[in-house]
Amino acid sequence: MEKNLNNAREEIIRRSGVNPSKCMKCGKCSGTCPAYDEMEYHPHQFVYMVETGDIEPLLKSQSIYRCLSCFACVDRCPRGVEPAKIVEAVRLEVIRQQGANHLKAEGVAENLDEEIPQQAIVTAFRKYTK
Amino acid sequence: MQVNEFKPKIVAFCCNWCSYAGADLAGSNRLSYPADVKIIRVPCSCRVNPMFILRAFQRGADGVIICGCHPGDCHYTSGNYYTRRRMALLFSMLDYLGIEKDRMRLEWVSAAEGAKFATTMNEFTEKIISLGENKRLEDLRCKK
Amino acid sequence: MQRIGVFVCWCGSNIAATVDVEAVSQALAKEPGVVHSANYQYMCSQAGQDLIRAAIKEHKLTGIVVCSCSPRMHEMTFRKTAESAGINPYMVEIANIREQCSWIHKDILTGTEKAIVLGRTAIAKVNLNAPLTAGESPVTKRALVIGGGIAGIQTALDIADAGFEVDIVEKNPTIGGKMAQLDKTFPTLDCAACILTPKMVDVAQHEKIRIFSYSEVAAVKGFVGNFDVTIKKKARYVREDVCTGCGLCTEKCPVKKVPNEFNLGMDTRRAIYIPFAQAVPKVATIDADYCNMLKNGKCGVCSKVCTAKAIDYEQKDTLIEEKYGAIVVATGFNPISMEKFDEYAYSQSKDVVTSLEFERIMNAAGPTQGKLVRPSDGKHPHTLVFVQCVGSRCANCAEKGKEYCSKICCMYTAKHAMLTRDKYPDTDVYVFYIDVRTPGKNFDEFYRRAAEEYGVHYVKGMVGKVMPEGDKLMVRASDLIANKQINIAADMVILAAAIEPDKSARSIATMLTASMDTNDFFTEAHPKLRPVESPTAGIFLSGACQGPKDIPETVAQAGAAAAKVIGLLAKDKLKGNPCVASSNELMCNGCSSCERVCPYGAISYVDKEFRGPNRTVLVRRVAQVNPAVCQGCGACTVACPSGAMDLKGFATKQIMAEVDAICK
Amino acid sequence: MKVTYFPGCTLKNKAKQLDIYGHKCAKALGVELEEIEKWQCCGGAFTTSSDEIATKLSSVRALKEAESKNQPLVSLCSACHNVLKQTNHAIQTNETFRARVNNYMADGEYNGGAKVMHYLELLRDVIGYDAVKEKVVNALNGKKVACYYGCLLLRPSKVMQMDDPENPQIMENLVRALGGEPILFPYKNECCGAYVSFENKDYTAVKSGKICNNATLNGADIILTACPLCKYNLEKCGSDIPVVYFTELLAEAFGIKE
Repeated sequence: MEKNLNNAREEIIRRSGVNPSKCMKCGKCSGTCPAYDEMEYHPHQFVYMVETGDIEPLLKSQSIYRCLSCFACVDRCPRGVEPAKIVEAVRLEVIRQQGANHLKAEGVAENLDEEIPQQAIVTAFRKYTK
Repeated sequence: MQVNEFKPKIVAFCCNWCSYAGADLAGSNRLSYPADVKIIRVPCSCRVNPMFILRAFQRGADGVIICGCHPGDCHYTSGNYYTRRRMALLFSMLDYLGIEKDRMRLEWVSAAEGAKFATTMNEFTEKIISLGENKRLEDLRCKK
Repeated sequence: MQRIGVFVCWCGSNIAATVDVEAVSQALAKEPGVVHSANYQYMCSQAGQDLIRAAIKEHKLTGIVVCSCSPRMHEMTFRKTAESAGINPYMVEIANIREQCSWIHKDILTGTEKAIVLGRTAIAKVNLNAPLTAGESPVTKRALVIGGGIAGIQTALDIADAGFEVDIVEKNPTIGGKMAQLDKTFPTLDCAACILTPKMVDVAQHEKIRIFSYSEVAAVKGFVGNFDVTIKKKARYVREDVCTGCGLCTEKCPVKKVPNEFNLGMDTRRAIYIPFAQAVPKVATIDADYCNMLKNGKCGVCSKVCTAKAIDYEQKDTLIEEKYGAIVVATGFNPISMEKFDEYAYSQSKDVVTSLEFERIMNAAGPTQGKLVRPSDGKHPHTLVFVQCVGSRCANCAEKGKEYCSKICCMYTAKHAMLTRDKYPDTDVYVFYIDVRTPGKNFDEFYRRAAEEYGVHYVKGMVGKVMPEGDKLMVRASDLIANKQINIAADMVILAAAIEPDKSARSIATMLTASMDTNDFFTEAHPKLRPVESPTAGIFLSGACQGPKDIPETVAQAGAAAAKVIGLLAKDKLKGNPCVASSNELMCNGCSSCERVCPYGAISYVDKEFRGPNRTVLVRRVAQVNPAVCQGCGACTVACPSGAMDLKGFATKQIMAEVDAICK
Repeated sequence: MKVTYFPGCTLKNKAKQLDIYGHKCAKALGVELEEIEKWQCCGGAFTTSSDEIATKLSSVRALKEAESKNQPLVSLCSACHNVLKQTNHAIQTNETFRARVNNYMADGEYNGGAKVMHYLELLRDVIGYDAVKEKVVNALNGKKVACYYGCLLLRPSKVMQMDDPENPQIMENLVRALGGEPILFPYKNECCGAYVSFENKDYTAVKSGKICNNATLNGADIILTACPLCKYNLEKCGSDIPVVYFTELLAEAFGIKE
């Protein structure tokens, strides 16, 4: 198990292209994140927990579906760490597992209303399913 | 027994401010290294012309080592950076000249690193002994 | 052919125990050029030196090899010995048979063998030695200080007090620099003006100091001890020698809406102005960009009201030529532009200010007479948010900020927060920090006082965004200790902007051939041991032009730079190091390779006439080394493709001979 | 002049006004939007992961077509523009990605030669706001407009390079050219809640609510946007401030709005 999680850490770092040790722990990402209140783990924690290899709680957390991919943290980080890319890499680690899609096709109909743009549906699927 | 008696000729270029002082410190601390290493004092490692190194090989040296101040510590602010770049180029040429790359080495030794100087010289000499005698570039006309 | 004497030292048993000194001296006696070889117990002793002197006389020696301890130990000693016996001191070479032989080898056979090789090598070199004489150059006993802030002021005063003449060149109409704009100074909270203005007056009244205000350095030529500097004195359209500084013109001038740079544009001044009450020199200056008379010839009010008849609309820029022995750079710093940091809404709200602007707001002589009010509506702010590290420690964003720590922000922010709470106890003050860095005497105590006694809320975390909403500034930030995102409805936000070297520094560095780092800070000759000297001889560094500094550090460095200058100016003549590069003009092809690698700017090119075939004259561009500036590193000798450049004392031939001797 | 045009799926369905007026206004300005014949959905989001290849191929095909016609690739939808631009940037800067993508390209390689341009950039940089101003017949008469950019047009700013990511002015200057008055709007680059509205509308209503609230507080009459999803979220948050596409406002000023 431990070995797998270690693999997960390397995989997340490789996939995201982010070097978490560049983080100087200033917290600007979390100070700017619009989804902060809805997240159990916040952007700076994602970076720190990946850096220290504490991946499991992230994989189990709903936080990975709350990130809006707004890239405010990526743009404002003074050290160029790009936390949003870490969040996305963790999410992919989860949804790429067998049967782990966050959105199921059967559930789509109930979420639709008259005006919802197609863009919302395709983006949600791209973000939440493999 | 014959093999053991191989006494390599090793030329060491040391900059006056860091590495030569480092070599002195090794001596003051009685840290021994092979007598095969002979030091030439230069003001700065950037005074070492690649030509000197080739000349040494041509005249039968088995190894050449250049020691300078650590990057950023050069007495002349940037001399060792020049050395680093020049030697990188020379390294890439040695194979072409028929000299094993390992016969040449560039090392940063500060005035406080007597121990490092001695270990470096021990290692380097061992390396050269394992490579054996250098024959490739010797000008045969110089031999009697 | 040289007549070489070899002297092998026993150094008591230090050498003699592992080296057969007798065998060495006998072996070396057979080397080419050697006419005398001897050994003695202690060569460095008086008796040993006498032995050398006697041998020089007796055998008419021209060169000497001493096989002894490290040249770093006694090279100087033996050079002096040789000189006293009438031969050139640079005809002496040392073979290091102690540190690099007897002390590291245990076997007497090995030691002796190696000592012979080392001696042979030194002999090979001496055979090619040539007498060298250190060049001498006179020293102009006057110093130039570029920049009239606290760094320049302190340096100038210290040099002048030692009895040397000093000129200060200041680009603004007054000296005083950034410190004149400050309110209080940490950690003692004494008022900046109270401690600075007396120094400014001292400068003005010092008989050895001249101030060129509203002036710039236009050109620098020459070298250590002998700089020729051209100073451009910009037209201020007021005769400095006549103006009494009464200030009447600055009250009557009809152009009222000129942004006042001294208050960072937060209020206005007239087109003719004196920057502030204690300005030195206290002389009016006309801003040509705004003056109606200079723009279209319609006005002349200042000229009419001036009883001293000091106004001169016809004044032109003038160039002054002056000679100096030393130059001190004290060009200082500026806060960076906040334009690219609009997540903090600096350009969207007047109530978002930089710390320097806040300094002016808190200053009794500032735009609000020292009353803390919001720039937007003049109301008293209740909630203030200080943001640290705006643009400092900013990697990967070179277009925005700076990678280094600006050093002074933690302390001045603590000061601002403390003063705010002290004067206005009804305020809530938040400081957002990444780290609080307070390494200085009484610094951490000061910061802790701000937090503990004055109730400043220090929050570990960064502000992410500031959003003006109605008359509030909504501040969103993270509190990393509480692991919370917090939102504060603030009345004012104060940004601790990173500092950068003054923009003028780069062109000055180019003129001086002084080196700079990638951030445009001047580099020091040695980061630890020569912190106030530039690698270029005769150029010294004072204050924040070398790196971020607070006032105590600046003053200390200014004094240190002055001491170095005094040490230089106290000499009548400068004796150079004779081991310098020199170029063989007949071989030089004028390629500039050497010029590019020289860290000291010692190489220049001249067009020189050479005799060609058939009585023709050829003009060729050739390198010339200034021996007073060259430090003898030898970088150029290797860069030279034609082999024209060589280093005296370490010539290519000499080193080749050493190589050959070792490989024999 | 002709440009290659990538409409995207929403513009053919729920965001028809954005598309229709985009065409009309371009025509009025002498530009023809040449729609890619067989365009495919851009996917709505650019996955930053380095090992995502297949999901980006539709964008690469569109880019390749624009390159072959030697025209800029223009889109109106913020999401399409973002995906196209990021894909193009990845092709240009990431060799591994480029090689892996080209393994899938049956009819020839694509190496990043296309220029991706948003309609707003076309107006600002190619046509010019002076030319836009000339076509105005119904000036907006000082209408107070909150220009809302959201995230996709601006970030990541190192790739998008449209404008200052923290205080962009490209829409503001357009509004000025049309005779309107852009308001101070610090929420202009705050996220509306994006695709999360698909499964959690309460959450996005809070995000969008703050944006509408700030626009109203700062005196805006309308909010201007380029993104169908932003428009949807802002309209669903419970605020009654009108949200319109910038092409609608353009058409209104040009007097060609129906």
